[in-house]
Amino acid sequence: MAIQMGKQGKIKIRRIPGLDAIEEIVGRSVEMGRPVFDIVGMGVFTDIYATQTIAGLSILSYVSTLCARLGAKLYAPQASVDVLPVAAEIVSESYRMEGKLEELDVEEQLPYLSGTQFAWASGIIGMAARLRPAGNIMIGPFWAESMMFAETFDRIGAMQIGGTARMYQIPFFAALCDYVLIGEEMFAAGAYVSGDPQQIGSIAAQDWYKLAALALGILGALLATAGVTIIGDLLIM
Amino acid sequence: MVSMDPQIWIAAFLTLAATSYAFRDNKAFKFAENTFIGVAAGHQIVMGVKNIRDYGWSHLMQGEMIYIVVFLLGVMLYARYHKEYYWLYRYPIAFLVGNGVGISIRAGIHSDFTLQIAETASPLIASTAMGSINNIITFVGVITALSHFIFTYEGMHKDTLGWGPKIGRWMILLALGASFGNTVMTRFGMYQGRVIFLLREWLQIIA
Amino acid sequence: MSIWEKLMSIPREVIMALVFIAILIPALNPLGLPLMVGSMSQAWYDTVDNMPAGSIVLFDIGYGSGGYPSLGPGNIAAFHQMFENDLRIVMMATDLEGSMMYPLIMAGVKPESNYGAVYGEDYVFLGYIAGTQTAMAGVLGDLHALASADYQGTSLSSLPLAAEVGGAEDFDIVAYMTTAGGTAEGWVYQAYSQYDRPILGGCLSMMTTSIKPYYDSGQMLGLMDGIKGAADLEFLTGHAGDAIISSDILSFTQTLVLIFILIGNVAFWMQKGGGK
Amino acid sequence: MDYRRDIPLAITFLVGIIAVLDYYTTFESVTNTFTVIKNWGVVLQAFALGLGAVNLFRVHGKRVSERTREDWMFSGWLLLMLVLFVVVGLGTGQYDASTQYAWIYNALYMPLGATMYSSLAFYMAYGSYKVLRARNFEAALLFITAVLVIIGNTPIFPATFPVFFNIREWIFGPIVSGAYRGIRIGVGIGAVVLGIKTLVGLETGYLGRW
Repeated sequence: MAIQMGKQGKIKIRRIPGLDAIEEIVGRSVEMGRPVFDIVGMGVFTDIYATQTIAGLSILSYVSTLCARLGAKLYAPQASVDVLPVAAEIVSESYRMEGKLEELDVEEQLPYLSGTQFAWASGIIGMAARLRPAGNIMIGPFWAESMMFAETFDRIGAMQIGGTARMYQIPFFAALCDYVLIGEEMFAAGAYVSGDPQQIGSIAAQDWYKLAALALGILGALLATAGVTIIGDLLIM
Repeated sequence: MVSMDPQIWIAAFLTLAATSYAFRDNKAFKFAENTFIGVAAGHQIVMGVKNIRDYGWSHLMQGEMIYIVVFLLGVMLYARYHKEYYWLYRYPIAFLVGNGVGISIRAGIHSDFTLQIAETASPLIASTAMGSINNIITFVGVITALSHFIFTYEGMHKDTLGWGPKIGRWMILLALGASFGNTVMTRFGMYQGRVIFLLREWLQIIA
Repeated sequence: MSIWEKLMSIPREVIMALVFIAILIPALNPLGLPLMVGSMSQAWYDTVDNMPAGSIVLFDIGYGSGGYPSLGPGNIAAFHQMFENDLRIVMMATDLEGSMMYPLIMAGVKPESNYGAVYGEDYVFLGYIAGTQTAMAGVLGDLHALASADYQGTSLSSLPLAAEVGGAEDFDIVAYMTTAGGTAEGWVYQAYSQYDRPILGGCLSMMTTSIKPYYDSGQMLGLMDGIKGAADLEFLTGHAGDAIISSDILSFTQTLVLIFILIGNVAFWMQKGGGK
Repeated sequence: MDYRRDIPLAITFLVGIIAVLDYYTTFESVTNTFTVIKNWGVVLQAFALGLGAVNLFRVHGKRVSERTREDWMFSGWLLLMLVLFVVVGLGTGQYDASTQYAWIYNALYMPLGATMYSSLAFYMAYGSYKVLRARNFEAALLFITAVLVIIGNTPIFPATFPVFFNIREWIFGPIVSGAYRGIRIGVGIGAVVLGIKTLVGLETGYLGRW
């Protein structure tokens, strides 16, 4: 039902602050004449983190459009053989839409590094040390390598945005990046950028549940404080 | 007196090789990582075959012929790599996803939603003053953190109501700090086990 | 280069070497510091202590080599307490390597010699069952419809404890130790939400914050918070083991981390604040 | 009706609905059907365990046959280790319960599994030194609780100043419980909405490429 409303454009997602930070990063890298990295993580389409990879790819299309328009050099190293063709197609589409397709060299800018975690991590660290990017955007599913990336890019002086919904890695991005998309903010950013009614619709559906949770929580607590625990008992039943 | 057991020596070498990545990526680490990937995949096959025998083949032996269908679906998983008939692997995957999703969301609504709200809907004033303060802070934490994740309701982010998501982001960041602190302990708590192995089993210089 | 810049750029190898030394010193001569027991560990201990003798526990060894250094000692301490209280334990593994952890844990507990426990009567091990939540629902739903033998192939009907257990209603409590978030949530969904069984959970301390909402809402009666919780339980059960040794190592290494954080921040602010 | 797409989606829907009905209703027929589905699910998951190895044989097998990359020997070694575990595991007929298998597991898999991730402790120390800074207000919030929890987790401090123990316990009380309950509700709802979309066929990423 929410997705129908999404299709009719009745739903608008509020501006996610993280997206302003992305524009700032791309702008900064154009001024400094240094490249921008956009890493969507090691996820694949068939694992339970598929939605995080999809949100990361929506952000990749937004970032590649900005890079094409402002003339920043984008690098998006890949770790999964199924995600690579999709990412290459997204980036090429953005550059084509901006009429800059000839500036894009998919082979060099979207290299496949490795499917294994630590080989992937050292591949990225090697690339970053060599290319010395001014900005780094990491939105997607990340594991223990998140700490290594954030530390390496900070040492190079890159401005960083981190965004993941994997609960155990959020603290690293929050501690080590200049801006962090916490958990679901990443899905909202992906939906906002992609404009896909289905994604927007499901964000709206989730919001209705949360609003219900807020209302019941507040009402329940106030009533319970006054001794009436009807709401709590109903929910436990 | 250093251990003479070859098993301990192999394990000690691999422990040091796997640690070397922290200093710099090197050949010994590449050797350790590739060993790890191969061994893990081999173990998956051994446990997979054992499970197929214990929970599939045993039923067939007891005459439950319906299990032939399961074995067929199982083999179809490997059609994924076939040029033309790769779509066959979608039947078993569809079964697994339907089972996996159904089994988790049915209880998720209860454990992650209704019970969590029921806990929030509990009295704020407790017997002790400190208890009341803690209840209020917890209550504010839940409500503001939740409001931070409301994306489509514009009003939530305007003027007075706007304080909700802002405070929510602060509370979340405070909680993330606690998680960061605990992760430091996790990593050290795990690596110390390897040092004790090196000192006790390998070099045998501690009890 | 100002003093602050020097302080901010200590080479990586020096830091790593200092950390290694900070682990070696306490490992070579432990300090034996007093331990302050956390409330969640105390709750685990009290829950098991109050269970009547002969109660049946379903215990999931939901971790492997990656979790053994910090969850192994906690698992050993938990089994010591359960066998001491004459509880009967049906063990299973939802982690692929769980069945390889079983012999290491049993070597640490030695139930036969320490508590006169008999395999088949006091404890049984079903081995690894694939599918995580599917395996949980399978065992809790109808054990004998799923499995017919234990991990060494002995038929369940010949093991009195296994024959006695049919499904969730026969288990007085469900306990697990895991490194996987999916397993920790899985048991709350399948054991508490579906069959209303009380739960005790042990996880890595990095997971504690995200599992705690289940403890707060009463869906879990006890939570072992990684190596710290293991040390608490070793202390409470009086069976000192590797976890207590680790607390001395944690004292040294984490003090070093705090010093690094201090240096990093002081140098950062002094350099930024005009120390240039 | 495209049998390549609609039948799999129908299977997902049917199996998912039976799982949900098994939870909310107590009809004998539903429970029995779902017991069969669960038991089949275990066997199917066991079959899926081999997919990883097939993928490795394809990727690393090609590298060994082509020998173009200078690290092809590592790929050869990887496949050799894989075959070693399969041969020893299946050869004895006792699978993981045999002493030979336990020997190679404790010699190879155990040290690597236990060290690979825990060696991140070094990175943790270096990262805390280099990057954990109270650089702005938001980072300062996270910084305060991180430092207080680390102090609380370092046994030497609570042992000498018990106040640090109480601070840590208090942080894990209202601060963690409140925010993480909010996050847990959000994550829980996200999973449920995604689950419903998957069951009704709106989310089909799991079916892979067309």
